[in-house]
Amino acid sequence: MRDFVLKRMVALVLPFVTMLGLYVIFHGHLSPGGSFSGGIITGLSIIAFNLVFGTERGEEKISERLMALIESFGALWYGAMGLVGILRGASFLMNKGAGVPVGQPGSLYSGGLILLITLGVGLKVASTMVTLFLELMEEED
Amino acid sequence: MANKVAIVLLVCIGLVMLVAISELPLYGSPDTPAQNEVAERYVHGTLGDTGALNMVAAIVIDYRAYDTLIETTVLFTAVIAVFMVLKKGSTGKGEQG
Amino acid sequence: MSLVVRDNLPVLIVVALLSSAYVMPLLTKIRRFRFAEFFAVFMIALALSGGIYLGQGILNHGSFTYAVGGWAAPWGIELSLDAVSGFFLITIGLVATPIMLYASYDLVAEVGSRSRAAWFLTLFLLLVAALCGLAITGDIFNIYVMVEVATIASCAIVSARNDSASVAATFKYLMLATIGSGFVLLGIGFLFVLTGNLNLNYIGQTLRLTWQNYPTALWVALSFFTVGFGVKSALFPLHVWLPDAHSTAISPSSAILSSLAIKGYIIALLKIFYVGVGAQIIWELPITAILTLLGMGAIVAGALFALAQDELKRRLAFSTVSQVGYIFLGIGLGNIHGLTGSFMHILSHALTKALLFLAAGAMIKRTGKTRISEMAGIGFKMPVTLGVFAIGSLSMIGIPLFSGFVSKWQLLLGALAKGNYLAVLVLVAGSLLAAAYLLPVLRTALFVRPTPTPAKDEAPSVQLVAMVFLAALVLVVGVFPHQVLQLAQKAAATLLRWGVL
Amino acid sequence: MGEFGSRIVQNYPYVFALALFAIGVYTILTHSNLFKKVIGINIMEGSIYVLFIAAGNVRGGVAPVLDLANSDLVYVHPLPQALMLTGIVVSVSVTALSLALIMKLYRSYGTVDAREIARLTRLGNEVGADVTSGS
Repeated sequence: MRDFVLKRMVALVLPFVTMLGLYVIFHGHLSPGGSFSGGIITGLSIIAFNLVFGTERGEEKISERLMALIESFGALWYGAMGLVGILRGASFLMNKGAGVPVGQPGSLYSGGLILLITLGVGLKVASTMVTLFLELMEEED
Repeated sequence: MANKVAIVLLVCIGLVMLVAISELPLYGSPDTPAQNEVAERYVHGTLGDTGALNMVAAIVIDYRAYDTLIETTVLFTAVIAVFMVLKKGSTGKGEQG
Repeated sequence: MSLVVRDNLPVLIVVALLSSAYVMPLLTKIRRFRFAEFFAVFMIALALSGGIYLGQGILNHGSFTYAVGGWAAPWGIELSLDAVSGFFLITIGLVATPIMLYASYDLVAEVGSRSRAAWFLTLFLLLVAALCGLAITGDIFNIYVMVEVATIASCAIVSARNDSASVAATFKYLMLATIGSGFVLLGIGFLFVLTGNLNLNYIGQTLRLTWQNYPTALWVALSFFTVGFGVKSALFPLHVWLPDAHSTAISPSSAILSSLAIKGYIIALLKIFYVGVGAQIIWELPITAILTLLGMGAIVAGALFALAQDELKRRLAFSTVSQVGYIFLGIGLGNIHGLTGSFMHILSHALTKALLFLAAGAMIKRTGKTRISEMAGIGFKMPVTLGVFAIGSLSMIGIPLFSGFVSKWQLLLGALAKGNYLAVLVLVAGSLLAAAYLLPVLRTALFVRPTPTPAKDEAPSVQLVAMVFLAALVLVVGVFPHQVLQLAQKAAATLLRWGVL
Repeated sequence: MGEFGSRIVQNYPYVFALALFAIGVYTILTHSNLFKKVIGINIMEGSIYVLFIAAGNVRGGVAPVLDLANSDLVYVHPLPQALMLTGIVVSVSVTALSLALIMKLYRSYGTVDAREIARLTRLGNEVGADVTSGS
């Protein structure tokens, strides 16, 4: 019961922290921020959950297996986005020049592949932070 | 003795650094070599080139996207490296750890 | 489709290796782990064939550039495919493929578990990918990022066996390597302040016009690069991490780190010095003289340290310090023969040291003995392994018809052309010292016959194939050096901006 | 000398960057506490961020996010900022790896003192057995 306040507060604040992280990821091309800052904020919210409620509860919510999958596929996603340019007959990681529609400047969908790549990298950064944290938390196995 | 040598060496290095710094282009002035056509293109061409408003994001994920791919790889490498150092790992069936 | 692959081949080599590294940790769960090992070997062999194809193209049609993302040089990252890249890509492929093959034989038992084996393969692939990236990149910040991937991957590879000694060695390595990265990044920062460019060619163009305004700053930047890459590539007074790291790691790790990882940093240094800053400016500043001195010091000191070691892998590790000195001596000489010699030595030391470490690993594995004095009569037990070890030793010493001779001969020519007779003396002394620290191993192993002659107990055939492949390459390069030498000369000429040779 | 001094004063961020760098390297090399070494790494990397960001600065410049409403703004050079984003990620990775190594070292040696660890390693080599095999 000692950490009742902590638990309530975290339960209250965490959704907003996660939302902020996702907001920063999604608006990386419009405002300061981007995949890394957003990913770290998202990751921090998960880390806070693990810290307050314990790693068992955290494992229930987001399993280590899922983390490993995001870890690998986040990076692969980047490579796949790069191949879009090649498949359109241009060069690796080409964006507008390869004919990807870039949308209306200032709107959420603008910048072509930038948004898609940011999304993948942001999720990957979040999962990396959580994985590193859990790894360092873990007692000797 | 070794201490004195180290101090003399450090003072020499410090002096050389100060000379080098005095030679560097002045901080904050608008006509340093760094403010060249590259900066011009990034500042004024980003919107037309990529459609993004945040120039840093445009550089990170469009102009120099390859660097960011490798940077993502650095994170990935770090995770695997931490696993390698800390984890015993699951032994497949029949194999001993 | 094939056209698409061919046009984008440079970047696809790196991306293919990276992607296979990304999926590798997921392969722990598959039923037959052999498949994962086979996949890793296959990917590296594929990169090798891509490298050979590119090298052939560069030799025949000259160098070209590839703009990643379609952004040409000053704005984006441009890969520059010249003879240097071709040469190093081929070196990487030729050396990494047999090492991977060797490692795949008993990897799971060596590192402890299946997951750890998968992680080892991942890190190995990442290291090779980063080295390929270093070979082809033409952008100074890209060099830094690649160097970081290589550094972290090699640190983790050192601690693959996960015993306390190797972890302590890894920590030392990581600290010093990070200081090295710090110096490299600081140097990049200085070059960026001075030129405003990150592309090596553009840095060169800007510096040629303006470097007279800030000679000290440029000199400081170049010293930062020398210290940074010197730490990472174990240049003599900065080599303190290497013996521990390379002798406590498992043998395939030692082999790839000693033969390739160190060379990647040297290639990066060469690119920054000669492509980025330019030979003319380098010669005006007192950098080459320092590199020559450090190289000569490394040759002698490394060999003397090696003589003092009784543990076989430690002796080989110190031998690496000595051999890196040859490469830096060639860079310091800075003429066409010196640089050709450096390139040839990068290849020949990579082949030879990989061979020696793998053979030493096989011997230690079979007998459980790590010290040279205990190795009496191993030659009767493992004749083939000892045979390839002998080939490696002779090449390291620089006997004609072995690859080491070709490179040392070029270095000797370079020293003579420069009129640097001290360097000639040091080169000869280095060879004699190499004989002094390698031949006793052969003597103990071959000519001290233990009373009950031990039964034959050879290394497993997969590992033998890998070692024999490397030994054959050492001989091929030694006997028919023409093609490789031509590529090395072309690489040296590229660095000196001589146009097409 | 007056010219020299005034240039040094005007280039003060570079002086700070190099001084911080020296402090970081000194910390890594001389402190025997492993955690302090990691702190040294982060000081060192931080000094490099200072250098790069200073290199991109323009007097009166604003953050490089395009303001569509106001067209006569002066923006600072965005490239060093993008580069340092990479630098930060690299330093995070190195920090994570070194912390993991420290944990591993602590588990096997029971100390986070570099000298103590070196002593124990040497002891292990002399005895010829792994003194820390109890881990």
